[in-house]
Amino acid sequence: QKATKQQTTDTTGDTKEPYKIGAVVSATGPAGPLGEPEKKTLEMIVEQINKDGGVDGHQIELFIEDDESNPTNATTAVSKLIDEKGVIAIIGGTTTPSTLAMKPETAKVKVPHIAMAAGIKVTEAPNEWIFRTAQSDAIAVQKVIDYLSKTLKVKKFAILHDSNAFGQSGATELQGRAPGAGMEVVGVESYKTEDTDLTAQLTKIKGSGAEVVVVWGTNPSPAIAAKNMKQLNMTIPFVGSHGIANKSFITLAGTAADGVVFPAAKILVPASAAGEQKDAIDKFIADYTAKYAEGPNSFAGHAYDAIHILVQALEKAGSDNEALRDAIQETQGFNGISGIFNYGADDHDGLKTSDMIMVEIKDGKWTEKK
Amino acid sequence: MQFDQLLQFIISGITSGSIYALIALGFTLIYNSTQVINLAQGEFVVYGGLIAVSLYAGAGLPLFAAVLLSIIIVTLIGVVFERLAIRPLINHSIMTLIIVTVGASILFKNIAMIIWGRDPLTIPAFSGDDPIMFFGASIIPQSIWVFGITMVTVVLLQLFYKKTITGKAMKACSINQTAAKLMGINSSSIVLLSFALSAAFGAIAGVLIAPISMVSYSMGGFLGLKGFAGAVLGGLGNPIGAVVGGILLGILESLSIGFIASGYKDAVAFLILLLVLFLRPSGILGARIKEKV
Amino acid sequence: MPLLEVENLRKQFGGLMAVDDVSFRVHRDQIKALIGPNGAGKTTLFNALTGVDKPTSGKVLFDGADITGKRAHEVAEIGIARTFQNTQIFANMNVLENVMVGRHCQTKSGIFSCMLGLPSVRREDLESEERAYSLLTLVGLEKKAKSSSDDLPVGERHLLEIARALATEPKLILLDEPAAGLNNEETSRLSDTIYRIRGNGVTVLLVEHDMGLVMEISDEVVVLNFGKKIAEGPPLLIQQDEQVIQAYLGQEIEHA
Amino acid sequence: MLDIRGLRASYGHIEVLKGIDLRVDEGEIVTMIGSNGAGKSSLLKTISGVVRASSGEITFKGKNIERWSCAKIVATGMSHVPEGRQLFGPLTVFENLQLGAYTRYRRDSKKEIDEDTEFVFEMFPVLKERWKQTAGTLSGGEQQMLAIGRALMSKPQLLLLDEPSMGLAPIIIQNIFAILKDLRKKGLTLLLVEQDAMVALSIADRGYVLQNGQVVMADTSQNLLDNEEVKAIYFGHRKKAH
Amino acid sequence: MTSGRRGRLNKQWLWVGLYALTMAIIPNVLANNYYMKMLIVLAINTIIVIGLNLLMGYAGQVSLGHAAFYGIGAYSSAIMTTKYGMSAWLGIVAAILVGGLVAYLIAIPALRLKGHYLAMATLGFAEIVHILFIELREITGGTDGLYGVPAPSIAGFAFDTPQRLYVLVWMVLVICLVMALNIAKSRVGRALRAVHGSEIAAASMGVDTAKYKIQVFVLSGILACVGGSLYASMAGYVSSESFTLTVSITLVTMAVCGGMGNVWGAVIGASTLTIMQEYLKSYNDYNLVIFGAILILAMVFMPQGIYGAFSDLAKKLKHRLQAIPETAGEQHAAS
Ligand SMILES: Nc1ncnc2c1ncn2[C@@H]1O[C@H](COP(=O)(O)OP(=O)(O)OP(=O)(O)O)[C@@H](O)[C@H]1O
Ligand SMILES: Nc1ncnc2c1ncn2[C@@H]1O[C@H](COP(=O)(O)OP(=O)(O)OP(=O)(O)O)[C@@H](O)[C@H]1O
Ligand SMILES: [Mg+2]
Ligand SMILES: [Mg+2]
Repeated sequence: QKATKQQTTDTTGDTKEPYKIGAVVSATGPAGPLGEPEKKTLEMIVEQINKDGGVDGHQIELFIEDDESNPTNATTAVSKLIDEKGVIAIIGGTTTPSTLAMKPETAKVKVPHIAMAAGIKVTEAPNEWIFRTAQSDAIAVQKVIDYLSKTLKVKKFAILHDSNAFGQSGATELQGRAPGAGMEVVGVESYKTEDTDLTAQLTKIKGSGAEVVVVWGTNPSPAIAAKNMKQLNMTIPFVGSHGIANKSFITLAGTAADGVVFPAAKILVPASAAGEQKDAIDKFIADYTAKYAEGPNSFAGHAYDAIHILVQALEKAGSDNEALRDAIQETQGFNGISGIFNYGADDHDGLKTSDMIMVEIKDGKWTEKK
Repeated sequence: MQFDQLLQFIISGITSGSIYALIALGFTLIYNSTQVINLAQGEFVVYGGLIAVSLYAGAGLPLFAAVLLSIIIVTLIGVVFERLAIRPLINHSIMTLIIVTVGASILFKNIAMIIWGRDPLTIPAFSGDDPIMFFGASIIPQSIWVFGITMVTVVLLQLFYKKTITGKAMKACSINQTAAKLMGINSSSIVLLSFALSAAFGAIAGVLIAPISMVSYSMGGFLGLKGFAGAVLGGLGNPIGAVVGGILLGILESLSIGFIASGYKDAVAFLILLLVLFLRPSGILGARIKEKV
Repeated sequence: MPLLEVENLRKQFGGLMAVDDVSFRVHRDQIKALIGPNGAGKTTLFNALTGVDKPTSGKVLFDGADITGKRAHEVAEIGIARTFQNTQIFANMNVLENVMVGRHCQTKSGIFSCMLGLPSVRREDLESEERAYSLLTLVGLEKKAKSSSDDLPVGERHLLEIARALATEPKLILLDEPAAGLNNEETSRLSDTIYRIRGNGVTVLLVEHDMGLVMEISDEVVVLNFGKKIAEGPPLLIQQDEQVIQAYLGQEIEHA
Repeated sequence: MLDIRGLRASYGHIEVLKGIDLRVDEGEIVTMIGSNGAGKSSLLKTISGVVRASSGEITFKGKNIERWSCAKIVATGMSHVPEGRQLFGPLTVFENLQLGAYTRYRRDSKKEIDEDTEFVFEMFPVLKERWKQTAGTLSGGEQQMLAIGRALMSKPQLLLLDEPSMGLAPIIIQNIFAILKDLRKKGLTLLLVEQDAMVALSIADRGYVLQNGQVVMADTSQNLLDNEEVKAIYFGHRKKAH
Repeated sequence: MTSGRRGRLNKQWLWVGLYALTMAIIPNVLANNYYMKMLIVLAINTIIVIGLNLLMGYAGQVSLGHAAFYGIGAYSSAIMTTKYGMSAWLGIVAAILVGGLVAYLIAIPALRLKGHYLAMATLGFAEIVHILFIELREITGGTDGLYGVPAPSIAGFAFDTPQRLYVLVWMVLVICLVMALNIAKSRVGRALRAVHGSEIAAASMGVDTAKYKIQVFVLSGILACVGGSLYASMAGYVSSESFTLTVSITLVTMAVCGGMGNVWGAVIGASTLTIMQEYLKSYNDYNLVIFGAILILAMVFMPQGIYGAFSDLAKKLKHRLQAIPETAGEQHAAS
């Protein structure tokens, strides 16, 4: 924050007023592993843009608030950003509950809002002011459903999901879409993010006649599940969620990670992307790795897409809130990390199932599963 | 329900239950010298695991050396914590001390986040990952380590309290500091000892579960909660109670996954805990203290 | 009708019969003493009478009504107050407030009227305060009214407990070793106080090891030993009772 | 054995000991009398290290102990039967006695400690009967016996007794004073505080009169017993029976 | 002596007036939504901690489960308004009724427990409630929570901006404060403290200990529910994540840090910690490290809480001021 303040004083001369942008992420708390790369990405991209002369000569002043994965904090953070800092647009939050808590706030004061959370409700009506860059759970789930019914051709599967928002939303969607694809969900088990052992849930699933187990959650539990399945000698396929699209899963699960398949953004296997999107992904990976000495994950990608879409719209429409909102809504063919975005009046998600791929872990490496 | 399935539920329960039990033992130690519930106990567990990860994966020490050194370091952390934050307040209300441990848990947790980052980490199991079959149910060797060490510790601890004068002196300190002083007990070093041991127990739990459940900076609160619940269920201050309570809690959770619904497993476990408390207000093995008026 | 009738009262702790088939009566305006060796069951008897502990068997009649097994606060409301051998001072209150708690029985304001701070509550409060203050004067603690009760020496704690018990405006007061921690002069002041309490129409049942006090002020004495009643009668006779001397008084008494 | 000079101590900003001078020689029984709140208990607490002295000197067996911890003082051979008994309520009678001997566990053999336990049990047979009962459930008098017995378990050379007769039956008091005299013959030194000035002075060699945190009189017991002023103030208008 | 007591009482109401006035003025100085919201949160925390302090500081009964009542209040309000279309006022009434009933039912068995056992029981209860918030998806919206909670309104005037809502919260706060102060110094307050000091003695003085423990538990539960209900109106959104164990612990921490056994302690504790937590957020990752460290230091240097530390200081100063003329007098007499 200090750094950005200094910029304001530096730019009081003949340059234009800076654009103030606010972001709310879960940099700490249970969603910290998701929010932190988002925060890092936002900082990095804004620095890049400012170095390149900003947006039409306006520097970007970025204010990031950490909601500690708690929606109560998210609501006050939004107010702080809008009312105290005077930001013209909001990015965030990381988790669905936080985002849902922010949604009425931004709508009330009519500030364009780009979310990075996956829950379906995020962009459900009323959604005049909110957009998102994360693949909606609907897309990830559809990807998995397609994989199960078309590639694996199974009839029965079981769900093991985190009891948090991410897991619950995924499980609900899976259950909703299975019958349509001619499949039956024979078991739904949940766990708490911190649980130390999942053999009990898996034992139940083992007895349910499931042909596949779909695990919907973020680290470390899916890794524990993979290990526990090995322990219980369960040989049915393990299909994960995009929540395990990071190196951490492979490290934690070790050999048990082999053969695990999950939906993910193309950033995981850059080769799966093509053309301009591939260039963007490659550059992002290179920049991020250079700056932070570790590779970006798909969550970092959500932040990348959010800030870039916003900047594009700012370039087009300036800072007037109505105009900015319309400009975001008119985003077409934006080559983002998570996919190629085409927003529209009735589509504030902008992505399609084809923006995701199924990834398989082989010998500790990600490969695209065709 | 088939037998092997039921057995697997029980074994799963014992696996997590032994972890809770080991943590509950840490609570017991500090409770028995100060009547304080150390809400930073889970942080000792986390530090045990994380430091072991750093020493093993980072510094490249052999596994057992890393584990041992980690336990020693955490013990020292416990000692420093006691000297700086507990000692000055030892004559004040228990509530004040508990809030100090709340502060410590917040502090420790977030320092861990800065040092080790937000992602969970792990170390290899002590004796491999190949499960052992037992009447159709399977156990991983690491769980046997946890269970075995829990059993050994509880026996040692029980002997310590029953047979040694230091063990009795420790309880004396928690009951009445002035009287303990009048007996010539150096309560300061006794309390220090209890914090050192308790930190060590926490670290042991941490290194033991790092291969099973991974460790991340944020796990302390959850583990502490389960340990506390186990200690209370069994009866505070009683090491055997702590183990009984911890393991029972684990089994209750896993059976409620098996017979009720996994989403409600904690609710069921806590509900039974409440019922037990309402029937036995001092836990399963806790002594009902009555003072004469 | 006697004020208090204890009939075949028993209290058992595990294998120990701490109070064993004890019966006696306390008449109105009497000062009655209950004595006996350590562990004879005196305090246990008090606890059973006042609802602190449930008696194992037997009956307690107060003013003709059966009060066996009533809970402690009900017993207090009926008109029996007590002090404690191991004093139970409310350490988180000052001396005056301690006595004001004793006024609980005699006041009525519930949580709602208190919340609203109704004038009736305030009136009741002031009255309680004045009454409490005058009771402190009775036991000689008025100077310490505003000091912290936690710092009181043992002797004064007993006096405070007497004032607090009197604040409930009891018909019967049970005193458990009130002279403990008092020196001779203070003890003689205590005996004046006890007379005055009786003078106000409060019957007194007293447990005490200070034989000087017991023999001086009591009208009648009951002696317990191993939970059983071994003697009952006027002080002079009790003093000469061979069994009582053997079990309790010892030989020196005769030289005095 | 014990020599106190100019001792001052306070609770917060209330000074309760205002320059006490007091001496106890080896093998003596010395008593302190004074009215409620005179500071007798506070003086004993300051000697045994429970309360810190703000100034002055306490010499015990030739060593300056006013800055020592309780634990060190006990280990040097002093033991204190405190006001209010201060037992370990949830522990058993036997465990309380064991803790009384805490400082001896490293020094003495188990046999010696067992013998002393036996000695205490002989002194108070009730305690032997109740050895497994938790101290908190004992009767008041039994607790007092346990407090005295526990203090003796450390085999002290100097015993500080704060109203040892409190709550005890007359017959037991007679016993205890007989035993204390006995112990004195075996070399135990006693500093005794009793409410009943007469009883206290009758077994003591010398006595101090405390008032308001100061020593106002110091003399042999006989002289104090005969002193009209002491009689008037401390023996009261009424003679106690024992 | 009675006049002295009157004087003290008057002084107390002076403080209440001053506090109410300050809380009324602040919004005029710091007029933006963010500060208003912080003030609302601060006031809500104060309301809850006042109740918690009555329970813990006065009656000596520890609760690690007040986040549950906070949540029950918020959810009751949210469910009544969003699912059944009731007005926000009915939502608040429902919150009080539901919360009071739940508190009553849990208090009966729980308050037979003591100390850490009671703490565990309340904690367990809160965990169960938290799980129900997550699992009863039809009613609570699961982890997505409920949104669209309307603001209360009177005769067409809606408390729908933070500024307006604050007026309502401020009124509730002042009422709660006055009621708590009234209880604290009353017969009931003494009964509660007596229960804390010695249950046996309290009972022997005629205090129905069980009744008072239940009453104060229910009262503190209701205050937390009122807080939750107001919170739902402010945020317009309710989710289980806002009512975790951490929240329970934070509330207890506020009570202890402020100073237990005094209503003003609750006010000070809740205000200080709320402000501090918000202020420290600018330190990002170091935020909670600093917070934890301050918490430890605060306890080490102010073991009786902030209120305790200041009243000690005041006593010392008073003593010193009194000592000066006294010694001067003595010298005079000596000469
Ligand atoms: N809860 C209990 N469990 C077991 N024994 C008990 C319990 N309470 C009391 N006792 C025993 O019952 C006996 C009677 O105790 P009580 O306190 O009534 O004696 P007392 O007559 O008041 O003696 P004192 O004069 O010493 O106060 C004692 O021997 C005591 O050890
Ligand atoms: N912890 C304390 N804090 C403050 N004042 C105290 C404390 N303990 C004792 N006092 C005060 O110190 C003074 C001396 O108390 P002390 O107990 O030494 O008297 P004592 O001579 O032993 O009296 P008693 O004969 O009643 O036992 C008393 O006025 C008492 O109120
Ligand atoms: Mg008794
Ligand atoms: Mg004394």
